[in-house]
Amino acid sequence: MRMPRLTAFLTATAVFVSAFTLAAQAAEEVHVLNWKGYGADEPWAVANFEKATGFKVVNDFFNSEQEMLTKIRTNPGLYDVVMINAAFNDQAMAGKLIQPIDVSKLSNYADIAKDKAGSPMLNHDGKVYGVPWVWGLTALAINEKSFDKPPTSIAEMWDPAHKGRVIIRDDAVEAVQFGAIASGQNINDIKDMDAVKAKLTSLMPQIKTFWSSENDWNQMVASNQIDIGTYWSGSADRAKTHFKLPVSLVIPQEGAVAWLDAFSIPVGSKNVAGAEAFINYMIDPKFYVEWVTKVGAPVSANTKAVDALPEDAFNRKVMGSPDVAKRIQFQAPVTDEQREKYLALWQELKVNVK
Amino acid sequence: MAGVQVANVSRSFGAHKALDDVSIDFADGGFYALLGPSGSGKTTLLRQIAGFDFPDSGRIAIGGESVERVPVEKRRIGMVFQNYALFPNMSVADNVAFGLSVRGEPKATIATEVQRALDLVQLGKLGGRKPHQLSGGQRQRVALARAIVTKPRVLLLDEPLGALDKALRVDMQIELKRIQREIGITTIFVTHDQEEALTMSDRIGILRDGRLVQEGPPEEIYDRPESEFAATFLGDANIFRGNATGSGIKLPDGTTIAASTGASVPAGAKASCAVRPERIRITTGAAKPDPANANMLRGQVSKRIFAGNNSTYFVDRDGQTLKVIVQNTGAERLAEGQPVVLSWSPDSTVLIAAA
Amino acid sequence: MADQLAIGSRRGLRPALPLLLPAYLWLTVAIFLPLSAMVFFSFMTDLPLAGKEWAFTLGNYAAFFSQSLYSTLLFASLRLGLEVTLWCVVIGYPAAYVLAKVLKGRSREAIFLLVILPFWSNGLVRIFSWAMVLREGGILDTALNAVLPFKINIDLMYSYPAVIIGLVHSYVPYMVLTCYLTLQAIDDSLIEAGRSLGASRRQVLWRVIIPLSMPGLIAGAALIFVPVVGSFMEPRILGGRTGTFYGTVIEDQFVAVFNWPLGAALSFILLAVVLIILALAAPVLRKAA
Amino acid sequence: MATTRILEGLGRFYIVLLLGFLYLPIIIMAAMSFNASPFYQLPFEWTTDWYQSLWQNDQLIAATWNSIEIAIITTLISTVLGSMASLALYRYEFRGKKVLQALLFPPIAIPWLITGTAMLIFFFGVGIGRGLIAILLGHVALALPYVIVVVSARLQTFAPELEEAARSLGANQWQVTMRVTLPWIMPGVIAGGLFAFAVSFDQFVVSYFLSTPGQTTLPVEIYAAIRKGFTPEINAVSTIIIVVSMALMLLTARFFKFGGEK
Repeated sequence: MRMPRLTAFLTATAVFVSAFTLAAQAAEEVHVLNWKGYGADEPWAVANFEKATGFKVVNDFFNSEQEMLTKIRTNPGLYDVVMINAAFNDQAMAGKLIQPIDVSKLSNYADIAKDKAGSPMLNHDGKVYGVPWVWGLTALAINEKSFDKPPTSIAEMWDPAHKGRVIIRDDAVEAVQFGAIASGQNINDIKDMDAVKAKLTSLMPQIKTFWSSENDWNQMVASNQIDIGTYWSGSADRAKTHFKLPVSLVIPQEGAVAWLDAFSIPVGSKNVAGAEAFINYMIDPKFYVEWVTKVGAPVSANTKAVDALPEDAFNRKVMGSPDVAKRIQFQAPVTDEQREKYLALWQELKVNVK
Repeated sequence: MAGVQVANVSRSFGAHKALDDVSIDFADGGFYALLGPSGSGKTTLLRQIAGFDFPDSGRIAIGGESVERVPVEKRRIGMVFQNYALFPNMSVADNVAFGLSVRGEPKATIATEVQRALDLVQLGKLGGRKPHQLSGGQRQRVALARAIVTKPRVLLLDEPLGALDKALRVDMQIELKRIQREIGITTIFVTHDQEEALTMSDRIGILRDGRLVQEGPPEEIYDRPESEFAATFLGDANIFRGNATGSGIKLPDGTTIAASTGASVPAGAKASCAVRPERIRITTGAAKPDPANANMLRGQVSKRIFAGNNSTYFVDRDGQTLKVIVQNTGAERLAEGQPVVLSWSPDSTVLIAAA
Repeated sequence: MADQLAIGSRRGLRPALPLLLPAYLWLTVAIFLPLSAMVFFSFMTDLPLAGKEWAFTLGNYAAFFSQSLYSTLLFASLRLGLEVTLWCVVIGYPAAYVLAKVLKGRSREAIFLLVILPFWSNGLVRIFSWAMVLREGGILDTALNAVLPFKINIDLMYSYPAVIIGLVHSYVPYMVLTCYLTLQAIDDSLIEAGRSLGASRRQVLWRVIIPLSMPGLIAGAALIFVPVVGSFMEPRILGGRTGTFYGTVIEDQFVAVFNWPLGAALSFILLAVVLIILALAAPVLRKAA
Repeated sequence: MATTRILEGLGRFYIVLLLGFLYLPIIIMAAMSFNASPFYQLPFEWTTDWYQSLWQNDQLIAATWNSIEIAIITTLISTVLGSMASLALYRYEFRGKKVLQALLFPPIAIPWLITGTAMLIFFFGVGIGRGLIAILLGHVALALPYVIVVVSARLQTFAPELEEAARSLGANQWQVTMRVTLPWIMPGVIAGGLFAFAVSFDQFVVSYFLSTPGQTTLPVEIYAAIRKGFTPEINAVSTIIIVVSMALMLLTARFFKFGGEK
């Protein structure tokens, strides 16, 4: 389904225009900006937090990173906590939208994996601008009915046996980064665009269609129309455990695209204490286990939280394996120029496939 | 009821002059025909009187009241359209009732008046039908009933019989005339059919290219046309062209034709003579000079058309073909190719000044 | 002919104003002025928001001409529009004819309403349902294999035909209804008259009925062709990897890269092309009538 | 006569085929609202769960009512204004008429996404802002061109003499319009109204832009649902709407014969 992106755009626009309608804010409220249905707005979680701290949580949502940036830019002082993909943290900081965080106030911060906490994307001039929360992968997922044993290579997508049964997301940046992985390049520093283009060009005839939401993917598998395709790690897990679909995630030996979500405090927050309390609660192992069990979630950045999961939990066993950690590449910021360039390439590929 | 005065009315559509300084006085209670070929402006004139269109200049008065700026709905006229324009969504009775009902007449009055109007057009029993269930003649009558039930000051008819077949048309002509007499309404109708104009109207106005060519009672126009156009458009005429002599004209070949009616044209000026085909006597061999038929020409029969009660002979004479109509009285028929003598009276000859 | 000039319309804008003003004022406030703002944007390098730098440029329009991608897609979209319109005529006109001239009485009104009703369901849900029908192992595939003695594989989903089917389904009611409105107004006696003059059914159809119903055909064709050329939802969802059209590229500019100026410029080029086509087609169609 | 009979039969059969084509996805939509799988999975497993959970879904129900309300008001306004404009375009000859007619096409031709964005920016700029009024403003504007095109197509078949005849009988402009012209173009007006309803009811982009947080419409809810996970509750609510409107329409057709005799 195309819609999420469209919806995202619409909200972004609506918000940017109506930016000046500021709601009066009580001091004990914590205004949180996050994706809808992404942990922070779970009713049980909100209730627990409010009971423990006495703060009241007010949730607001965005549907795309661009929309999120527009919202904090046009509503200064409204939000106390904002969830920002690490790749966008830099941009938010440069735009003076977020402030440094005093991590000494966060009791759980010490348990965060060192590589995540120390990410240059979240730290500037020795100050912490983002607290790592959860991370996940854009990797491959397979229809279990089509494979006797899971493939290990990204090259499987180019296998003529799957002609017309491959699916990838309709997203220029993701497609180009996948092409980079397939051609053995660093996703954040693509040197040989021609190789990427050649890879993707030869992939196009394999493709059944493009997906844009979890629902698309799940429908395609449910009706047994695809064998393999790119998918998000959390979604693949949810499809398998929650919806009982024959889906399993494959992290190819060539690597996968990883993303890291982090919490930040916007400049002008009226309730920094509340924000700190909320962020601390979000990285707490107790909340995380409950989130994984009840709903299904990505991998926590808090090592203790991951360790609190059962031994065989996907997020612990697969995602936590050192072997996987070696293969994945975290997504770095993408500039507007790059984005336009990727889109032009992507459109050209889509037109030529006709 | 009222007369209609049209004075110096002009109307242009872009560069085209649809009406050019037309003046006609339609007296109260008369039956008028506006006759002319298509494009002559007759319908435009009717629409000016009705109020669908306003003149660029000139005056129009109905019953002495100046109306050239009054819209249709306030003029109290009745109109019958060429295609009848019956409201397809209403029954016959509702069609007829329309004018009264928009005026807000009480229901009872409307019912009585509608019935009377339908009776007048002999459709008393068909009030409940829808227009598409009627024949052409019936539709025409409904349109007429609808137009007169409001007691308009003037009745305007736009080629009302054009859509009917010949037999029905003759019936309707009589019918229309009867109804018009019965209610005595000033009636103006537009037609391109000269026979219809002649048989039905008290007076005829002939239009050509937006100008009024001639206006008067049918007999007068027929007997004394003032132009070649009037002579040939209303009825049939043989036209001779030459120079005026004072008592007739002299043709280019020297033959003179005497005329005792028509315009007075100074001697030597260009002029023509018109003679109706039925006024010419056709004889064989040498005819005796006859003062009553002083005009005489020789020619040769080229064709004869038999039409039951009469025959039309086409006679060639010096490059011109003349038409002669003879009643079939049982006398000997003339063969094609036979030399003949044509003669007629100066009284039957109309002198027309050249245009 | 001169007499004809006087019949029908009356002259002058002034008497028409009270009837025209409400609708056109509404359109001005809600459509024309906002779109004018968009025209303005289409000449900018960037959006005038949040302190971004911007300047006037013709670059967005030049982009259309410098990259063959856009004209290729525009051509593909025009072809799509034409094909969908033709299918709608082929499918919709006979239905309108049957509705207007064959069926009588109440069933006609009921069917007329039934034709519009699918319109009242959500467009996206309808497209989802088409996916059910068209895919391999879907309704169509299963049904045909149940009837046919031999095995065939029907997988129309994610192909050009699927886009056509989805669009025709969405737009054919326009054609049925506009044609019905003009066909129903044709007096049956005209058809009878045509037949009485010795014309065959086909001749009556071509020389009497179709010319008289031309206004409906033209209106229907315009209401279908115009939006189909700019459509993006059906092509994207039903067309799969072949579903890239001019409309989807415009959508990308707005949604994926937030390049409104280029997106707006592309839309106005589309609008201009569509209007030119309508202007060129109108006299031809009218002559045919 | 025999051929006529055969042709009539063929005609009926054809209409049945067309309705089959038009209703195929609708039937599937309805069927899937009774299927247990949220992914339209077969084999079919009967359930009424989606209707039950729909009953609990206050947000979806509220959005549905909003949509219905807005669609009805849009239909009324755009039908009246659109018919008026069509009449003017039909009756009067003036300079610039062609331009006015051409102006009807931009709203149809430009993808709603762009029109919607433009509307939002403009409304905000001039202080109309968002809310019910703004949604109505947008919906009516989008529906107007459809109404005008449809009504005008019907008007083309109207003989101007009918209006003249009525005027010659003393009817004023209002009486002419209401008693002669309107009855003739009624099928066109009704069709235009049905289009207007459909345009408004299925309108997503403009509604999304212009609605305030508490007040969304059904399409907005549906598109939002796709992100979080589409459930056949959407099918359930769509099925209810179709069934109810079908009942209403057939009832209307039974009591109100709008096609006229001719």
